[in-house]
Amino acid sequence: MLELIVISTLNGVLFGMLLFLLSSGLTVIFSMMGVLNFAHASFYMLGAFFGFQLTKWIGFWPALVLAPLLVGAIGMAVERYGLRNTHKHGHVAELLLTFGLAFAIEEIVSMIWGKSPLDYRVPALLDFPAFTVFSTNYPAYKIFMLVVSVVIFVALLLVLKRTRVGLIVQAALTHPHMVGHLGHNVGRVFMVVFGVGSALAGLAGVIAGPALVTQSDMAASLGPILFVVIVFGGLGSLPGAFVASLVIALVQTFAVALNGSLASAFGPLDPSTGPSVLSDIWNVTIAQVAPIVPYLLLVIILIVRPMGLMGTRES
Amino acid sequence: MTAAAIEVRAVDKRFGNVGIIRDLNLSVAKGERHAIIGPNGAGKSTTFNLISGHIEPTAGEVRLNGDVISGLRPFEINRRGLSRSFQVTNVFARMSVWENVRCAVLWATGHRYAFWKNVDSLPEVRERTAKILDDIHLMHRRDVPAGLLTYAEQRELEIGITIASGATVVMLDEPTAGMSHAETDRAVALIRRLTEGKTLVIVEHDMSVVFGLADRISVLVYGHIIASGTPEEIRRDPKVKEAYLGEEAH
Amino acid sequence: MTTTTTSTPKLATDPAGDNLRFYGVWLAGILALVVLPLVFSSGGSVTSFSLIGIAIVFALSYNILLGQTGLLSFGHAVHYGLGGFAACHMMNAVVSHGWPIPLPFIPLFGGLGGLVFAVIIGWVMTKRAGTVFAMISLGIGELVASSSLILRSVFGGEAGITTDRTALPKMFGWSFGPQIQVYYLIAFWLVLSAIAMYALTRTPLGRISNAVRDNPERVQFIGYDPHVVRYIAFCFAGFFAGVAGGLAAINFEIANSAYLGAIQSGLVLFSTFIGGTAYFFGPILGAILVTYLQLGLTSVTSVWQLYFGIIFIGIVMFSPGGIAGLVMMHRPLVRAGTLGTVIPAYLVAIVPTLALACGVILSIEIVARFSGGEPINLFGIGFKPQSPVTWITAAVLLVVGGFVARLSWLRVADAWDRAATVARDRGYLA
Amino acid sequence: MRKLTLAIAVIAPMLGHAASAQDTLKIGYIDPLSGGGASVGEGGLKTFQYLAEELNAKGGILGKKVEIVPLDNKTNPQESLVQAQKAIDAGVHYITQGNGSSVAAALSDFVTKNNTRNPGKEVLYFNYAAVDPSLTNDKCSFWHFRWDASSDIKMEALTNYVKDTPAVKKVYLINQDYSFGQSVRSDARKMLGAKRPDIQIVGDELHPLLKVTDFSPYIAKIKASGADSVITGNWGQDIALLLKAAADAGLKVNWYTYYAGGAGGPTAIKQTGLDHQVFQITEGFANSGNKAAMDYEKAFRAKVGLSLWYPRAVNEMRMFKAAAEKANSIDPVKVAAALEGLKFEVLDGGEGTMRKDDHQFFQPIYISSFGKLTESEPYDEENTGWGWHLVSKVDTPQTIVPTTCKMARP
Repeated sequence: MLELIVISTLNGVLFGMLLFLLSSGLTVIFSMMGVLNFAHASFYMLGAFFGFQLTKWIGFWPALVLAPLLVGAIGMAVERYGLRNTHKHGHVAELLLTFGLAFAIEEIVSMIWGKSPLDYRVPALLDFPAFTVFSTNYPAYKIFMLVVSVVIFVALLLVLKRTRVGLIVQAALTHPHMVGHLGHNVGRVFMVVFGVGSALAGLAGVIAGPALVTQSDMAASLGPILFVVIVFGGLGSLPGAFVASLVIALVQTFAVALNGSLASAFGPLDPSTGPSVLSDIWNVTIAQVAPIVPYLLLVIILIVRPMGLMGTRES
Repeated sequence: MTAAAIEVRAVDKRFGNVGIIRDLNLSVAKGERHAIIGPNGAGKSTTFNLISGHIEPTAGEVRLNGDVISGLRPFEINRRGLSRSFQVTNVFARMSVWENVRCAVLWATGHRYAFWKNVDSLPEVRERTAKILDDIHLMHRRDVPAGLLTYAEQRELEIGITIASGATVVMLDEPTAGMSHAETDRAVALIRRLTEGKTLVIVEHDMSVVFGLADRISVLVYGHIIASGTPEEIRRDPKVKEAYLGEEAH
Repeated sequence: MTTTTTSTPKLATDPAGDNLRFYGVWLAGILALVVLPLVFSSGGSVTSFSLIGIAIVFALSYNILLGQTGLLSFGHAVHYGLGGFAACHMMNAVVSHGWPIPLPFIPLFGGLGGLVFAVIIGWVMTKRAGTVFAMISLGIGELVASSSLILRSVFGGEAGITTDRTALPKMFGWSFGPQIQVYYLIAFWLVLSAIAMYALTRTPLGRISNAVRDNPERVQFIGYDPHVVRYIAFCFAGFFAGVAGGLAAINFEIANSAYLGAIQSGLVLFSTFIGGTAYFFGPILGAILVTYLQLGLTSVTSVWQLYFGIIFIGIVMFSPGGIAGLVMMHRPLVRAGTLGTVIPAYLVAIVPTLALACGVILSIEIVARFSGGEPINLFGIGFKPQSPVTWITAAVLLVVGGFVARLSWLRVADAWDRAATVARDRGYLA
Repeated sequence: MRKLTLAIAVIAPMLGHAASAQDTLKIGYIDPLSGGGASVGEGGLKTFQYLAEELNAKGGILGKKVEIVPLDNKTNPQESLVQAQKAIDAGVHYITQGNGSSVAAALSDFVTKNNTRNPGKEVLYFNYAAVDPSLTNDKCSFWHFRWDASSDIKMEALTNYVKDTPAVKKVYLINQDYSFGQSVRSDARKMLGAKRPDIQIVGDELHPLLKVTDFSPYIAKIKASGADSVITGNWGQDIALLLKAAADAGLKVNWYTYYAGGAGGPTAIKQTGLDHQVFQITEGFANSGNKAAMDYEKAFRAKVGLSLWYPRAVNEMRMFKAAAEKANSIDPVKVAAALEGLKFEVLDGGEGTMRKDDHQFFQPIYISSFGKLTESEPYDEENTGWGWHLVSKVDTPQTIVPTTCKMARP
């Protein structure tokens, strides 16, 4: 049991940090621009595919730097030539633009790299078990992922607290309407923020690619969870996104690890009742419902506390 | 003795630690035209928001015709016969002028959320809407989307929407702001005519409007009413002179 | 949004002519529905028409939310799917209990399925509009879709619930086995639902929904609770989505979790938005186009999703009013009689634009088929994706077409301005 | 020109297809050609196109050219029905499909209804890969034929192998949470219990279908259970990720799988370095040792550039030809009658038979393991250098399972 708890915690924290890496970019973009970027997970996917391709050509470490930059550049282009022109039509139009973009990116990626999972490997340097807990190896690459996520998290906080752009972003987090009136080159700030947000997603893609699957549906499978994270944490709240990432990742990991069901807790139903909704619910294990738990959390929090866990604004 | 149309008693409003409104007391009698004046940032719009239910007071209470309305939602207050306009034009931009006014008529004529009636074949709604459009001189623009009206026209529409429900208490927030002299004169005449027999509360910067229109005036400075009285009394009040007229008399 | 109101502008027209035209359009539509399968009588067309009919009902129901009330939902398929399941269960129950309910009444139960869920979940969901509503709808959508796989006794797991439409009591001697009979059933419900939904826009509730869409804050100061307005609108949308789901269940004789899923929700959003949300007929155009593309494009290219994405992005960026918005933009010009001055500019612009479009298509297909290792494209003729000739053609079409298209569209804009000025002078344009 | 064809192709569905030419025999291939399942669907399509060419080179079926009509169903049952209807409207009388038991169930039901409602316009449905047992049991149809071994047949074969493998002592079951995964799980419990009551089932897991991105928590559970063998029906990314996570955690067990050989599977196994620890149950494989099959594999790989995932597709097409010739007709009703009970020498050697009771094909089943190859095993998979190695062959009689099918015949 202890073994399971330790391993699950490690796995949960790891997944949580990855989620945070993605949701931080999304949160900053949202608070600055009011745009929920549906294509954010697509940028993550682009990061993984660029990472794969560049690793093939120039090796993993240069790719780790270059791929996110590329993704960031694409993000900036999207902001400059897409979102900026759509802005006048309102947030719904902007949201729909990114929605269409997500569609297009997925298809472009599968056009170029195919639809099967790619052979994107962990770099040889990190391909060894870092330590062993309860006779289970913990791969070094996962530790590496953890470290990168934490470093980015700390760096992000420092940038936000200590630099001018950071101050503007901070201001945007709390007083979104003020920033526009302060005479900054709002356009350029938006572009940079969008670029940085995308680059963060790209970085997450590069490092998550070898550990998870690099496949053209990876964006679609992760996207909805990201929205859950940032809405759950509170739209526009970085600490909220951080907490929500960890909570959701841990809840999901632990849900998987548990075997319990109502049947195991209260004994099986009378078999004569036959199959019904009740028996479905009675016999389903926590592990089986693990994937819907985040959505359940989302709906509950929006009902109970519509501004999210640590949010200050409603929308 | 009948209750005052609006009675504000010891209302405080704080945002965080900042007190915007402090111990506000205001009484507007039925049928009275009451103007609230004061320097920028004195809390005039906040006062409007407090009375109309847009925001809730931190302390104190507001009464409408004797009933407590503080804590009620804006639409509940509206249904009790209080209607207000906005300082920033606040119309239904994508709908036509006709639709704008008609929407404001619907609740008062009892059609509420009806989804079984054809809105075009409700004679009393049509007549009332037409009358208001005539009153605000926008009949010739009835099919134009409200967002495409000129500024002055939008301000007139704003007044039209506000009075459309037939509310007995009408609150207008700077109805002539940004208008030319000619437009202002027209608007004042319009307001005078449309609020005949109703209680009117108006926030205004233009002193000629205020002193021409109001029966009574309250002066609001830093969230507190420093004086209340007839135009003549206000004109003579030394506190007002010092705080307000002294500096920016028109 | 440039062109706006849902009410018809009445400048300088006589009401009697308007009425005539109004009923004329509806009658023409109904007539078309009756005649279409007689003209295009092949099985394939009748199947396509049936699907389009279902998609139209679904898209119109979605527009009650998006276009009428301003609610962006990412989970509208939940009601569609639950309607489908309700209809399937009802059909099976009718058969097993021998109830005297013939098939044409089944979509009503589909609608009730969608409605019941909307009534239950709607009050909480519609508390807020905007992003919060969009996110809750996304969450609810995922939740219901995933739950449908767990609650097997109701949803039949991933295989779904099957049914047999011919087993129900007959009506007019129709067994509803042949597709053409199903088509007429769908057409009947399409007309019924379209009239009902159109009528809804002409009621006090419909108009207040528009007001809530435009300015929910102001609505509170004319006596309405925007929450209640959104809730009622949401329930109506749920009901008609359920009707569409019920029709789909009749058409396919199966309901499964795919009905409820994100893809279905995305499709209806696509259809409605591409068609145009500001006009009642917008979603109809969108549903026809999208269903049609879906049926047609998928057999032509494997990357149909990309074309969808591009069309969608194009509409969002260049014509947020959708196709209906584009069409209605010309209405004042037609009335002012100045459309003729714009047409030549359009005709000039259309050539390079088509060239550009071809360049885009060609480039996409080169990439799509090149990396796939396909030696030739599916249609044999013309371009080999690996040949430099193809690449050059694509590049030329893209660059030259793009450049000339840009110039010619600037000319169109000029011509437009002139025509619009005239129209304004004549009083047909505000 | 191409634009023109594109335009025509777009307009075509509206106009409907003219009746097809009399000299071609069209087979509608309904499988995912876009979206998530497309890589598998495209592999199948290439296989069938290769087989059609092969048949045509030898004069087709009864002198008619065989043409494969690709129809994209996006792995969606509803869409499959649209495509099937489209195919039928275009004059197709034979459809084949494989991916997704939910699609198969919908199609079988659809075809059955279509055939009762449109007598004289019958359609046959050849199933080459959907393995849900219910298709040949409670949901069986006269118009459906299955060439793949259903999941209970595979489990029968596997448990017959395990019966003689004493090293298997503690088994962990992990499967996808849907009807196929559940049938693997319940069959495994039932058959192991009957044949090897001494085996302990130390874990029985259902996980969400294609939604898990990190299997480490599951691996932790398997490890904690002390299992020596894992039986899984997982396919697609669910098997690749499962094995990846196992290798990361250093889990040493034997994996008995249904679909480790599917697209991406071999790559994942090679990546993890699980040399000859991953087993699969198939009706044939590249290094089966049968000369004819291995030659066939060589020609197939040279032409298509893929390994032959579906030896059963070869059986399907060849048996189709045999049945048509036996009936001397391509009328679906007659072909169906001819297929019933037809005995046939399968590609990898040995006799198979299409059981009349439920239209399930029975054939020899192989258990093979993936790893480094010997001299006599020339074929690797997905350029990994590793390939499948024969572990055991289970002959047809040992694969027979009972059926509950009560078939309604026309």
